Amino acid sequence: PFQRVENLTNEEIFRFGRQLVTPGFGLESQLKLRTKSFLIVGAGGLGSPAALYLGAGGVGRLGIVDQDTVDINNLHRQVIHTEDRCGVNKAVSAAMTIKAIYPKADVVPYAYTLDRTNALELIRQYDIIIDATDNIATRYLLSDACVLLGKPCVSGSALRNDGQLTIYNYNNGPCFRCLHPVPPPASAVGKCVDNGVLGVGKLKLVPGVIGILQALEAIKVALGSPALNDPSFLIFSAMSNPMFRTMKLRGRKKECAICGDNPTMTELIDYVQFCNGSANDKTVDETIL
Amino acid sequence: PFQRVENLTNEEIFRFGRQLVTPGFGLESQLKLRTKSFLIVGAGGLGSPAALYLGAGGVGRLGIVDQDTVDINNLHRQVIHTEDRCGVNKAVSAAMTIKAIYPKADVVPYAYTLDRTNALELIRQYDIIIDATDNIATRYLLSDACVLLGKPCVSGSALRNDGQLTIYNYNNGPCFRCLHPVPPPASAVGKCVDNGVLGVGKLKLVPGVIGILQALEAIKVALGSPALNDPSFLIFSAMSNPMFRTMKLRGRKKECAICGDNPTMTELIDYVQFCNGSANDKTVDETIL
Amino acid sequence: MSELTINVEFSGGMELLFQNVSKHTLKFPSKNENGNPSTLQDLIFYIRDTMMTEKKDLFVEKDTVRPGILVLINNTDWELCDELEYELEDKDEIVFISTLHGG
Amino acid sequence: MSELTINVEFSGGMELLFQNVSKHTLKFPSKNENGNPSTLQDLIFYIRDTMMTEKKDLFVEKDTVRPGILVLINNTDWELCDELEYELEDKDEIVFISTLHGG
Ligand SMILES: [Zn+2]
Ligand SMILES: [Zn+2]
Repeated sequence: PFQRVENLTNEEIFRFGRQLVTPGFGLESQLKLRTKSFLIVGAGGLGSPAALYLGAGGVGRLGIVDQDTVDINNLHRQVIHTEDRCGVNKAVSAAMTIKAIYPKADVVPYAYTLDRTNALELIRQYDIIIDATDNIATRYLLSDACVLLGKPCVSGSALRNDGQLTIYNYNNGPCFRCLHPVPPPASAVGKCVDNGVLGVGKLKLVPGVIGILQALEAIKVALGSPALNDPSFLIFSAMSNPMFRTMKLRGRKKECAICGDNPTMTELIDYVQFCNGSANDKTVDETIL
Repeated sequence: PFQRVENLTNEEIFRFGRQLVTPGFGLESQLKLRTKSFLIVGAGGLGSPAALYLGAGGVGRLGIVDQDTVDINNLHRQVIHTEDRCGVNKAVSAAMTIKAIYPKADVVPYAYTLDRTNALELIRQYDIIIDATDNIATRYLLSDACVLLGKPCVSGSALRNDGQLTIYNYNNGPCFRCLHPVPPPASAVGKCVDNGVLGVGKLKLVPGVIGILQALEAIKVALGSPALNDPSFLIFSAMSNPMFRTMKLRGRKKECAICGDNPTMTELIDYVQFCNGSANDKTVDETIL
Repeated sequence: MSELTINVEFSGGMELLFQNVSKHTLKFPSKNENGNPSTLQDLIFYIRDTMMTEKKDLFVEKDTVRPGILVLINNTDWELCDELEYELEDKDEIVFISTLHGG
Repeated sequence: MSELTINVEFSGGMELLFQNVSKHTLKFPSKNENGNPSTLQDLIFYIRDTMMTEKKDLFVEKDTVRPGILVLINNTDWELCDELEYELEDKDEIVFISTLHGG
């Protein structure tokens, strides 16, 4: 189990805060990071930069979950992996890169699929959860598990040239289910909308932008930043000007089935069934550029 | 010299665009990237993610300039480097990481300082310049050189919890000198303003966010994206809500000394002297977190 | 005033249902056919009936937007306004955004 | 109207000159002492004279902001408006931003 420390070592101070002559708020903040554990679910396009920056940044413990193996045609945007690790589990590969940057990093790879049978047990061990997955069923699973365990869930998503970022179940803000009590029709998820559309070249960088912002938001949660006092939802459109739009988001809904005042859900459910098939319908990976 | 290709190889199509069944606009865009060369000046906090994503993404050629060597207490935010490369030149180290992701990447490290004697010769060889440097003298140097050679300059900067991003000398937009005909007083650059202020913990992730957005803007330049038709200036405040603000920027100024209608400057100058000492006054690296 | 200018934007893939055009400026009557102030629901029906020829079910389900679409009224979640009953004002900016699940 | 509400924001380190507070809401007379509409220059002098006690040279130099500061009027570069001569309007949002050079 993760052991919380009382102080930074001199080596950590040197590495993460050497330039700060007076040990003021900066070192306290670094210590807050050091005493927190982060779980990234997904080591693909979103999880790669999130893991790189959190892992290199001196957090207490970083868990990384992914059942997939590194594939040559993911490397262009999953930049934590390398070509000679094709076939290696992505969580393991991500941990290797982090160790090369910071050998003393406490990184734990989990080379399996998170599902209703194992999610609670794993999430319980971490303070801050980062949803870097790629399908709606797992998004419901993670949000529900975070509600049941009282953990904040930093959620990022990306498709084509668009990305979205928000924090669920934090500071009296909404959970995923508050926003989406009912899953969208399977036909609206993933490929169907895309058919036949010749858009501008799809930008591989979109998950990268959202993933690094997920790391930032997770750190702000760890620090208790007042910038997170009001729930908000960041909308990124890589090919628009302006690229970013921030939406003021609803709070927790009293009538929410899981985080509401009288929840009807008290345990995890079958999310594939709940999402009515759109679960397995993973986002079509037709990104190019 | 960089050889422009006519087509992507099958291996490149497999790697960068396998999922695109019909070779439509996507592959054309990938070919545009493949036929363009990018020069990143600086392989530190901004240059690390920019180099990772451009290098892994299949651009034609990527040049990386940096005279510094990898240092253990930069690794937390310069995530393209690894601990066992401490002491190695940063441009060389960045190229090594890119090669591990994509062995066929055409990456050229330049392990020296860019200055008035060598800047034109190097910049002439590249199509798109990325300013990922850390001091104002070099920013004037790069912008001026880009104007003299007719190259766009994707400029990013970061300090404390703030970052800024714009493209100079592109699409009839301004150059750095249009915005700043006169350099700021040395006392306003870097450390003086900071003295004694105990802010919220400084966020190491800020250069990461700006750097990856620089890669994105550079790609949009390569593609000729209409999203860049109007000059704009992105302002990032990691600890504010909203985090991003987009400013509508002035166009090229007719009276600009170098890009104006009657330029008085036709060659590079002594930028250290021009910036009156603020040149050597590199931004104080007191980031923590 | 008898006519409102409403800026409508589609994002997150919604624009693909509208000839891949994100931003639309509409002239919209300030009163609906019942003589009441026009609401967001009136706007949604107008969009469905006049701006779409197919795949209407990817935008509207029953009397509201389909599950998975967030609606912003001047950059604020419509749940913080009056949702369907919100009375449109001149120069309002209404964004329909499909939430994304990819990674 | 005799008084304008002006939202002033300092960014890019400028806020450090103002007790590290970024956002300020000011009540500002709509006419200056000459009886003319208040301008951005009036606002800059007001900020210098009433909101700063030291390091004024890091904000103002001669009759304008010091080199290195960009000014935004409602998210637009002030050079696209009338710079110092811009006549303030109620609810204007004025941002003073120090350009950054670090990396
Ligand atoms: Zn809820
Ligand atoms: Zn110029």
